[in-house]
Amino acid sequence: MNPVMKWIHLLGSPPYFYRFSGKLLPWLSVLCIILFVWGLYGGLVQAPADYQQSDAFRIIYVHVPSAWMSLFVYVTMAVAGAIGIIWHVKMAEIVCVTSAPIGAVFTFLALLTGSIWGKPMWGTWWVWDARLTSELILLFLYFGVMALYRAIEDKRMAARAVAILALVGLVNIPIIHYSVEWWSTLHQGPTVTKFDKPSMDASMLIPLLVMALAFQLYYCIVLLLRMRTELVNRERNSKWVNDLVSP
Amino acid sequence: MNHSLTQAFWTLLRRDLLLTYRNRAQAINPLLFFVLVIVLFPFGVGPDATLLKAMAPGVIWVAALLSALLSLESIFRSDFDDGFLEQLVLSPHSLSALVLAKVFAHWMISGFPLLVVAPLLGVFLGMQGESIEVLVITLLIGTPVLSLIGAIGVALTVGLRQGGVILALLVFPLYIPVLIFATNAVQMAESGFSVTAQLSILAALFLLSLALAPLPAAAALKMSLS
Amino acid sequence: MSTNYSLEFKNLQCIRDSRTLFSELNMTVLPNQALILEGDNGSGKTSLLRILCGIRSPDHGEVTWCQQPIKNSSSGFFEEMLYIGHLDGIKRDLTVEENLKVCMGLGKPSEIGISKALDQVGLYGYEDVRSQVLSAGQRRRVALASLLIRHAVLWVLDEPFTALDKTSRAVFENIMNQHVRQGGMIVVTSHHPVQLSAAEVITINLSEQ
Amino acid sequence: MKTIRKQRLFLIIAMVAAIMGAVAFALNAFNENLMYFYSVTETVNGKAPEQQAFRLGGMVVKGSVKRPGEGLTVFFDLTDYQSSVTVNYTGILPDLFREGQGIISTGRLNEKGVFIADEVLAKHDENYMPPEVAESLKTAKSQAD
Repeated sequence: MNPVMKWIHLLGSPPYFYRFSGKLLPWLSVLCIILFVWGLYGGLVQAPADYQQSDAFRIIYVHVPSAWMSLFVYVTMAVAGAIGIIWHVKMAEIVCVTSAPIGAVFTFLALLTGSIWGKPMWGTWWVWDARLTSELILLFLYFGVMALYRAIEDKRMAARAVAILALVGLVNIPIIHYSVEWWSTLHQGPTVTKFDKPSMDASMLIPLLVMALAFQLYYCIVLLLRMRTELVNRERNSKWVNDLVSP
Repeated sequence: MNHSLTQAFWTLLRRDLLLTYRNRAQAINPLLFFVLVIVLFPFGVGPDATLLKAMAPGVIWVAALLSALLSLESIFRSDFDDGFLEQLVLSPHSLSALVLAKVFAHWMISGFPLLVVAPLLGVFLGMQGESIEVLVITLLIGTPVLSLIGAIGVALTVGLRQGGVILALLVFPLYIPVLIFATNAVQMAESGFSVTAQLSILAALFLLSLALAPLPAAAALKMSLS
Repeated sequence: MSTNYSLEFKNLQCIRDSRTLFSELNMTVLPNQALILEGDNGSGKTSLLRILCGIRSPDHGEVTWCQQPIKNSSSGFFEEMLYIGHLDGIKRDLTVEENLKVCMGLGKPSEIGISKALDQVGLYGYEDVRSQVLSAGQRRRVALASLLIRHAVLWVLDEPFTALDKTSRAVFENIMNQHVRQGGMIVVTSHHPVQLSAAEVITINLSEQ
Repeated sequence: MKTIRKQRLFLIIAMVAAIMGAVAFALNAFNENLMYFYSVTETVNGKAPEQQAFRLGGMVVKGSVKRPGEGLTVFFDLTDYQSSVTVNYTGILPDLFREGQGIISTGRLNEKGVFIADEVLAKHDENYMPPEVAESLKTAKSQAD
């Protein structure tokens, strides 16, 4: 076995994972805070106001990263679920079930900031626009996953159920996205989009990318924390957890 | 073995239909529910004929979704309660194929009757000739998708006590594409447009769910039993 | 029946709600043998039985049929196994014959027809009776008849004697003996002592684990 | 054992066939000419429905915004650079609404061919830049023209 595979294998063992993530967390947190400060300062103070939307555009520094993360977390959840089902990897199962609430929060944040932005810019809190609608449905998919996990008492079974549901959802996301997009072409004539290709000035783009990275790290941190809790909870009768509690 | 799989398929289908026949009084409830939901709308929004006509496709389809949800549990619930599901899972045949038999039976019991009453309700809401035809076609292609996707949801929740509410949370988001294309087809037909595109997409959704939905449903059933 | 069938399990472990019910169970069951699982309530008899018939997967270890994992379709396990659990899967709204026909349709029918099987379990003439009017013991017998009408080497039975009186139990034991004598194998849990004179009986007591 | 494999093969072939059918239907749908929005030209040429509400997209013509009276009623012209139509709207306009801006409006045509809007939504583009950059871009563009 090559060293990388060996290490991945080792990470699958709960005590090792617990110790390793414990060491990793402070570093990740510091890095995450730095990125957040940098991104927020760059986005809210340094970046110039937009030529069209002036200062209101600054909400993208929260809105866009959370929208990206909402999808990223879902894909992570489904892929981890598939790995858990196919190869019976316990850690993957745990990644799958612990990701759902985090993804739901990102989705909710994206919807909330989007609607706060929508009111001054579009003139409405909510439009049944393709992106908004599919984001809303994504939120419901997350809720379904969370409700199912909570409802099944045997957590090992629950993890499998959640993985199946997440995979079904993954197949459905493009279909849902495509259908709402198609549905709301009613709303937006292509005549209006006589604009140049999406572009962004570097002074605005860099803080956005920094924020995206900060969000990504934030996800990793919360995921690790939740995984640790879940692990200790599941293995509360095992020796290593007992050693942990009473050294 | 091929022959015996077909035999198992028909045995199961026949059994579910026979059981429904013996319990006809209960089987008719989702249909009554469907009619009742639609009849409630004129009371709710007032007897404005143009408004009702504009709402008709959406109202009929949402009612179809609700009545499908109401009847979904019957796909696996009683078999789970009396242990027949174990026999099904342990049969030598492909569980996905057997699940398909049960889903087919469910559609014949709960989806097909909607096709019969929907034209009457369409007329009742002020729809006319061609759009009623399109409505029936969308129900014909769309309701099997409801049963197929629903089977996954029921298989996931059949072992739970408060499964019903969670079932709604699981399946409704997945029903949205069907709802969109079906109602849009009827609306377009009402305005006199061609509806080939919508019907094609509905057919694609039907074939896709026919091919794929039995797999997660079977996996979920095995999970629910363990 | 050929004699090269074998049900084997190695190193089985079952954890339920983070409680280890049993671990490191090993056994091989061959034709003409019967495995009887004993133990107190909650000792994991039913869990073990469900693992052995493939409903549940073990937390550790493996169950094999003819040296192949049972989940592997080429092992042919599910063609050769019949299971009757706590619940018998008999629909109250169907007649006895209709119920048995469904059982038959799900697998490979044996040479014994429905009426003959009903005769053997002492329910001759009950073909057209709705199952809802049957007593608990009679329903149990219908479940037993469903074993007879299908071809299988291995019977896995969970508490088959529940709700049975003495005579019914004798009928059951008789049929089980007959199955073993013909080269079949049986895995059974029971609170009551099981008289399987024809079989080489193996016992696992889970309470002593 | 062999029969099991045959059965499995049959099921897989059926599955693949169904998926291919689904793809064929989806492609068929893409090939259909879908008309669910109306450009200004189509509206002027009478292709838009007369009785029903529909969505109309276009650019607000510069210098066309008129506010008769004190109220919230506003008139403006919408164009797709080929023809134009007058829009009448009563209500609060979004911040981004300005001349030369792309908007989407829901409403219906009246007998005089005026579009009575129930809703006006401003569509912002996906460009983000500081005002100076926008200004310089504009000058560069006008010089190029």
